[in-house]
Amino acid sequence: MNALRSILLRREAGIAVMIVLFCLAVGAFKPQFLTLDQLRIILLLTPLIMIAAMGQMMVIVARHVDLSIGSILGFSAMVSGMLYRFDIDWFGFDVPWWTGIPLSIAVGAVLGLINGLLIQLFRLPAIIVTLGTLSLYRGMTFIISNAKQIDRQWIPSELKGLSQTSPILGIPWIIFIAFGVALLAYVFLNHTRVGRQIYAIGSNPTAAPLRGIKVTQVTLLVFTISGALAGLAGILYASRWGFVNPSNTGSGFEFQVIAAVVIGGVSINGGVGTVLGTVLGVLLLGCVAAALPLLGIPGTSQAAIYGAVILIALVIDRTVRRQGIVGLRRVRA
Amino acid sequence: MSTLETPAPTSGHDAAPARPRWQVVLVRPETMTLILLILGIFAGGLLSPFFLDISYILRSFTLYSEFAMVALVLTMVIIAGEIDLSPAANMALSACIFAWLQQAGVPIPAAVAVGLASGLAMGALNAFMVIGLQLPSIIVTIGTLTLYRGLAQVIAGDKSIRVPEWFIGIDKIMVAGIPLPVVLFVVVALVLGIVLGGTIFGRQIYQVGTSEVAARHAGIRAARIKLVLFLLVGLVAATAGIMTASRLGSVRYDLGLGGELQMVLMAMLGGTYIFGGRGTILGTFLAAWLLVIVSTGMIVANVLPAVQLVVLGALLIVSIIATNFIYSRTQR
Amino acid sequence: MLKKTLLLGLAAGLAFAGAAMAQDPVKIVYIGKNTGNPYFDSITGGFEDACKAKGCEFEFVAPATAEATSQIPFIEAQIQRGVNVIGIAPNSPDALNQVLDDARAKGILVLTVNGDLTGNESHRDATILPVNFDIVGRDQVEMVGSLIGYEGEIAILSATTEAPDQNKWIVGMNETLKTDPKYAKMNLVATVYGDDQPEKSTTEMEALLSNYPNLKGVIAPTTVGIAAAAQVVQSRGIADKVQVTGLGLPSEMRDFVKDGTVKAFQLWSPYNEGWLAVHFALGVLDGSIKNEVGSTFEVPNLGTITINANNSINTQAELTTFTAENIDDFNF
Amino acid sequence: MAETVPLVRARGIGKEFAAVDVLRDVDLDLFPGEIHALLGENGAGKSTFAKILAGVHRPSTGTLELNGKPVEVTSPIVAQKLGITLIHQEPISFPDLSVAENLVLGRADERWFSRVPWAEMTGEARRLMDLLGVKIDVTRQMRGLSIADQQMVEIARALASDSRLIIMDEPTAPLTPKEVETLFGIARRLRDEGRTIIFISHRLEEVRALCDRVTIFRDGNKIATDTIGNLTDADIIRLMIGRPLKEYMHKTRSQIGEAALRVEGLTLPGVFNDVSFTVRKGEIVGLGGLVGAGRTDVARAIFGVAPAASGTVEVDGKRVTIADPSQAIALGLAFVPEDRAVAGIFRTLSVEQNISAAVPDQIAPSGFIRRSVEKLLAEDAVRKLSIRLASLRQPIGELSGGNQQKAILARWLLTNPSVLILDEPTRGIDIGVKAEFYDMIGELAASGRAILLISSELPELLALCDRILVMSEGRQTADIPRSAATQEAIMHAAVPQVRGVAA
Repeated sequence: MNALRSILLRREAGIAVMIVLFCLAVGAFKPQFLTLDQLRIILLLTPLIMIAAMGQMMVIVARHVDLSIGSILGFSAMVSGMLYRFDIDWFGFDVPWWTGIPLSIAVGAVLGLINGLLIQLFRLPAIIVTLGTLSLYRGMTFIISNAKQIDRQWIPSELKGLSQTSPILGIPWIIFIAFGVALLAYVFLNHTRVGRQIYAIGSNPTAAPLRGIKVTQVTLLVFTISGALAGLAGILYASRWGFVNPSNTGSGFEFQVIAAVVIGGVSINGGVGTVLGTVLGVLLLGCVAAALPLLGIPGTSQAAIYGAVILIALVIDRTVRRQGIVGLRRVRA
Repeated sequence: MSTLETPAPTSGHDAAPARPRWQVVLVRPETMTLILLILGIFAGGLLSPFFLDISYILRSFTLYSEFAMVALVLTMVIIAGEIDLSPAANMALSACIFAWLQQAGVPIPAAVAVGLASGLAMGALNAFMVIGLQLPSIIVTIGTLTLYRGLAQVIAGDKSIRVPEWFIGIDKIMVAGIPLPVVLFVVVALVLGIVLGGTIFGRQIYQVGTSEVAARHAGIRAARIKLVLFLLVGLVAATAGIMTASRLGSVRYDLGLGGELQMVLMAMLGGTYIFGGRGTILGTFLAAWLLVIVSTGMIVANVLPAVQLVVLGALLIVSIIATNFIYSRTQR
Repeated sequence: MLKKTLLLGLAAGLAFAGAAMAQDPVKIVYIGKNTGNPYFDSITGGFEDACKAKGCEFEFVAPATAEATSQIPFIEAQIQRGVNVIGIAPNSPDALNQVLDDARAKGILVLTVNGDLTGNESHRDATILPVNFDIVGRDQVEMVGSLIGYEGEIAILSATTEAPDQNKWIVGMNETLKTDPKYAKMNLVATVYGDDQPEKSTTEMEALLSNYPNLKGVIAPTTVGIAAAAQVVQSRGIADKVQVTGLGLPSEMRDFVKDGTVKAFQLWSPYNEGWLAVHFALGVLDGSIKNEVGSTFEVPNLGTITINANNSINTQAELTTFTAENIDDFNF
Repeated sequence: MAETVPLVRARGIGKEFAAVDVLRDVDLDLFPGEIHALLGENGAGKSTFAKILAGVHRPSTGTLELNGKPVEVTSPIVAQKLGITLIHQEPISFPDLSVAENLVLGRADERWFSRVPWAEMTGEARRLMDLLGVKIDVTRQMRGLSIADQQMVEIARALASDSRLIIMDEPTAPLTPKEVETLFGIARRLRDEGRTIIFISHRLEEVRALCDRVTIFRDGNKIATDTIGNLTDADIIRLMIGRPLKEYMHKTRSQIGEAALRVEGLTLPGVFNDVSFTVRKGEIVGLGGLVGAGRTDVARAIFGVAPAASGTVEVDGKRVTIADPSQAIALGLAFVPEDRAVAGIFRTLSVEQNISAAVPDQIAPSGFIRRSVEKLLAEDAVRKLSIRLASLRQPIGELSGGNQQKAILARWLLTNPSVLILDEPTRGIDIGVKAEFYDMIGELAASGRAILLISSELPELLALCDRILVMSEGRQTADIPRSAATQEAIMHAAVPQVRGVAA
């Protein structure tokens, strides 16, 4: 009885209930929303957001925020795309198609690390630093690509295949990758020491160094992971959409990801948030995105709905926790 | 700090020596802004022979004058220890409401009034979430920025709404050879400069931003001050939105898209301290000109717009690092 | 010291500019919708080659984003640079009116290239479009009809609800379907909008397939839309059931055509738009071409060109159709 | 004991904070297998010394040796590696993590990517809790745990990390007698195992019951170290206070008039309960009690910072509702808060601005600030309170603590208050300036103002106050007239009655 109650009281249960109610409501108007086919559509909408949301979640749990992930996604996808485009001949050795994956992850990690270094070395607020690097990285994407798009024809078909071919059950690889990342994030956050230290830092930043936690290093790690995951999302963007555009790729992505994370019950006050909640938040967002065109709601209302959902999630977070206020000023310590 | 002085044998020092007057006046972020501004003018002149033309610079400034006006108020919000990322979206929504109403036949003055009122209402929503619900303003206004622009899109769709011919062209009205939006910006800067520097309201903004707890204990109504500031940002943003409508002759939901970065950049470049309590209208005033000089200098030299993105992003980061450094050195 | 160097440099720059102005070749600038848009690479190629052949100066500039107002500072800058011809692919049919008027008042020839100021034609001198847009709708219907055997449900996946060219074509499609008995058995079930974003276009396409299980054909008269639609069809493996066609770039569609996902699609030569624009502009400037409705002129490789109503000029009479046979002949 | 090598040898340890010396030239040896008490008034330097040992603060001067080897305790991590654990006065915890995690987090042997052994961790946490004899579900979140339970977790953590030197900074304050007893039992056992324990407490009885040796601090200096048996209570108190009480007496006896502030049944559930008292004009009423007894909360409630849920407040005989400090100020109340750095000063703003902060109407009757008026007011205040500064324009953060506090007092005097609430007004202030404050407080009362003085320093209360109220655990436990006031009487009322002293 108590166990059941404690499960029901968790944030994740609330989101799950919201997803079910939402799907049933949409299904009442459009029965085809409740089909397996639709599930496939929803799942295919979410992998990039889910992967980046895992990184963003860690950042927010550590009481920071990363607004630059959309630009990191764009930049690392562009670097990999250029690798394919010019198909550099390494002494007669063909560049295998998968090279872009580790390359993109590494590039993303470096950009994330730069964010972390700026934040930690100069004691700056993450929000402003990443607002700056959002612009900076996007500009760099234009510069390295000479403002040219990487067309579909350059992207290796094996890479594009990740979003289409399936190892099992007709579910494309990309979805397995996304859930694999979520699983790794779960293990990392719940079963490694440093994972728990991230929660500790977010939970009480002033106490963390007193307890021997290397706040600087852990924060750098968190931003590096966030960047690396944005990089992974970048190469998967190329896989999913078959092109990399210096202007469109990843633009506005950060808002979707932050929305998903906040809806998933990750507290902006730090220290609170679960992988399960974030996954559910991503799925809820995916359901909404898939349902709008089905219901014939014009795409122009989508942004307003996202905005409203973020605000409502904030208010819920506030009412659930009713704890101290951590504004910008508290983070400064 | 004062370790160089001989340690007093029994009691501590009563006070550190005062800084020399020239230091107080010169070693401050605004000086950095001014120097950058002068360098920017020279660099612009070097980049392109077409740059050094005062009427061109003034005309270019009209393109940024709406953002610059809002940035002045935003400066006060940041000094008070909060932030508002939603005014650019607010500009779009209030302009859309205004344009939509006048298109539906509402007389222009009434439509303007409703547009301004909607700006106030948006400021009030921000204020409610931040002050009433005690949520961090940075996240709240990221949410409202998405919401406001989304609502603008709901109202206007993807189409642009025309405004009547006679309403068009605020930037073509010249006051002593200077475009009206620039004049308005200067006037707003003067007024806000006086308010921030000379009135008790301005003084209390600094005090709230320095320490809200201490301000409350001193009987300063921090919540009320922040409410006024959020409302003021809303009102000025709506004004800026309607000014933009007059300049462009039409309104679309993407009006002022990305303007929040420019506004924050102006405040930061002007030496406003991101954690509150420090900053001046003069700094933001200079920074607005700096930004216009840098942007138009690059555009007129046909520099790749990507370079501009890089320069803007780098400027933002460098300016907060420099500001923090100057403050940490000069004020203990 | 630094200042002195700067001043010297400044003086040198001004002197250089003065010298350069003495005997100017014609300066042409083309302002694209945004940077990083592959479509414009091709147009720019036409401009460049023509300018090389005719001995004029050409530059391509574009803002980083395609929002309505982002081109304004670029137009201002070109006016300031004193260019002779501005070619522009407008991001907004009306937000640019004022600044384009300024340009024309300075004697600059303003051409819209690949997109027009629909409803505001008086604010430009002429427009250069690839084909007569009135025929696009008809041709597209014929194309999808031929693919599905002139029978069954079809849908349109467009860009944004208010894209003027798109809407003109959609009107054309609707009229053709209604009036021409050849298409009587074809039933247009839906028109949806993917906002030229791959994600949104994809969800709209998926929703079309869910909502209309008997769908036979989809017309996507937008490069982003057709690629997204093709990809949905490809990943579902239903290329034999649903025919995707529309307007697309060979470079983006090559794979889909080769694997049979898309049998045929159409477009025109963006390159010729640039090529034509330069020849037309130089002719108008030296007086050899009269910019009047009905007058004609010769352009190398394109033959005789006529100026149509509204000072509209087309580079080709019919759309080019791309299929598996000919797609490798095109390099854009 | 003297022939063994000391575990810790401290030589010439000193510490300076913001231009104030809080610790000077302390030499101390701590031996294995002893429980060593640090005694002293608040601000005497004992906590600072403990924090230096634990790596929280770096000493400004002096050296430390551990087992005869010189060491630099540069951070809490280093301290932990060296086997030194500090149990903080106010428990430090990670509220979103489980109790078990809080116990093991930050152990020196942690590797980043090593697995978290949840099962072992929980098992060990349970074992430690059993050892302490407390019932806490170790898998629950820290958030919502009572202070006493959090304290127990802290103690358990020190035990878990197997430290050679355990510093307990007033650990017993929130514990029940049973818990205190358990703690002492454990402490003795740890001592018998050869560990060293530093025990900081105000309670002489506890020190006597537990400790082997005692070191007494006063005003940042080490005064004496001796075996506990060699000192009587009177000796210890004399060493702690260091000077005859008479020195504090305020000279001017004032005329006590009618009631200026009357509080009736003030209650804020969970914080304080049914508090009633009256402060008359010209009267200094002390409010004593242990830290956390609810004294500051009562003051904050009266002043409207965090209003009470029920109860009435009368000012000058009129019943008033105060929901915001600005209303309190309008009614003639003034409040010098306890936490000067956070709630008092505007650190980066000028001294002038800090002084004039509460009187906007005086310096800007029209809304525009009259700089000349402001300057005059500030100069006047600086002269009257003899605030020592370099310039009125310098940031107040550059002033010493005592002068900052004077500026805050000056701020309130400008409002010409009829009721002054002073919360620990002399905390962290040099001794010389303290005396000036006592004189000022006396003069203020003499000029007919009602003063409510909250203080943890018993001599201060005894010397200054006409009456002393005492609070304990949120309730008012005593109202002692000056004639009957003694340290013992105050302490008796301040310590919760149900609690005995562990033997």
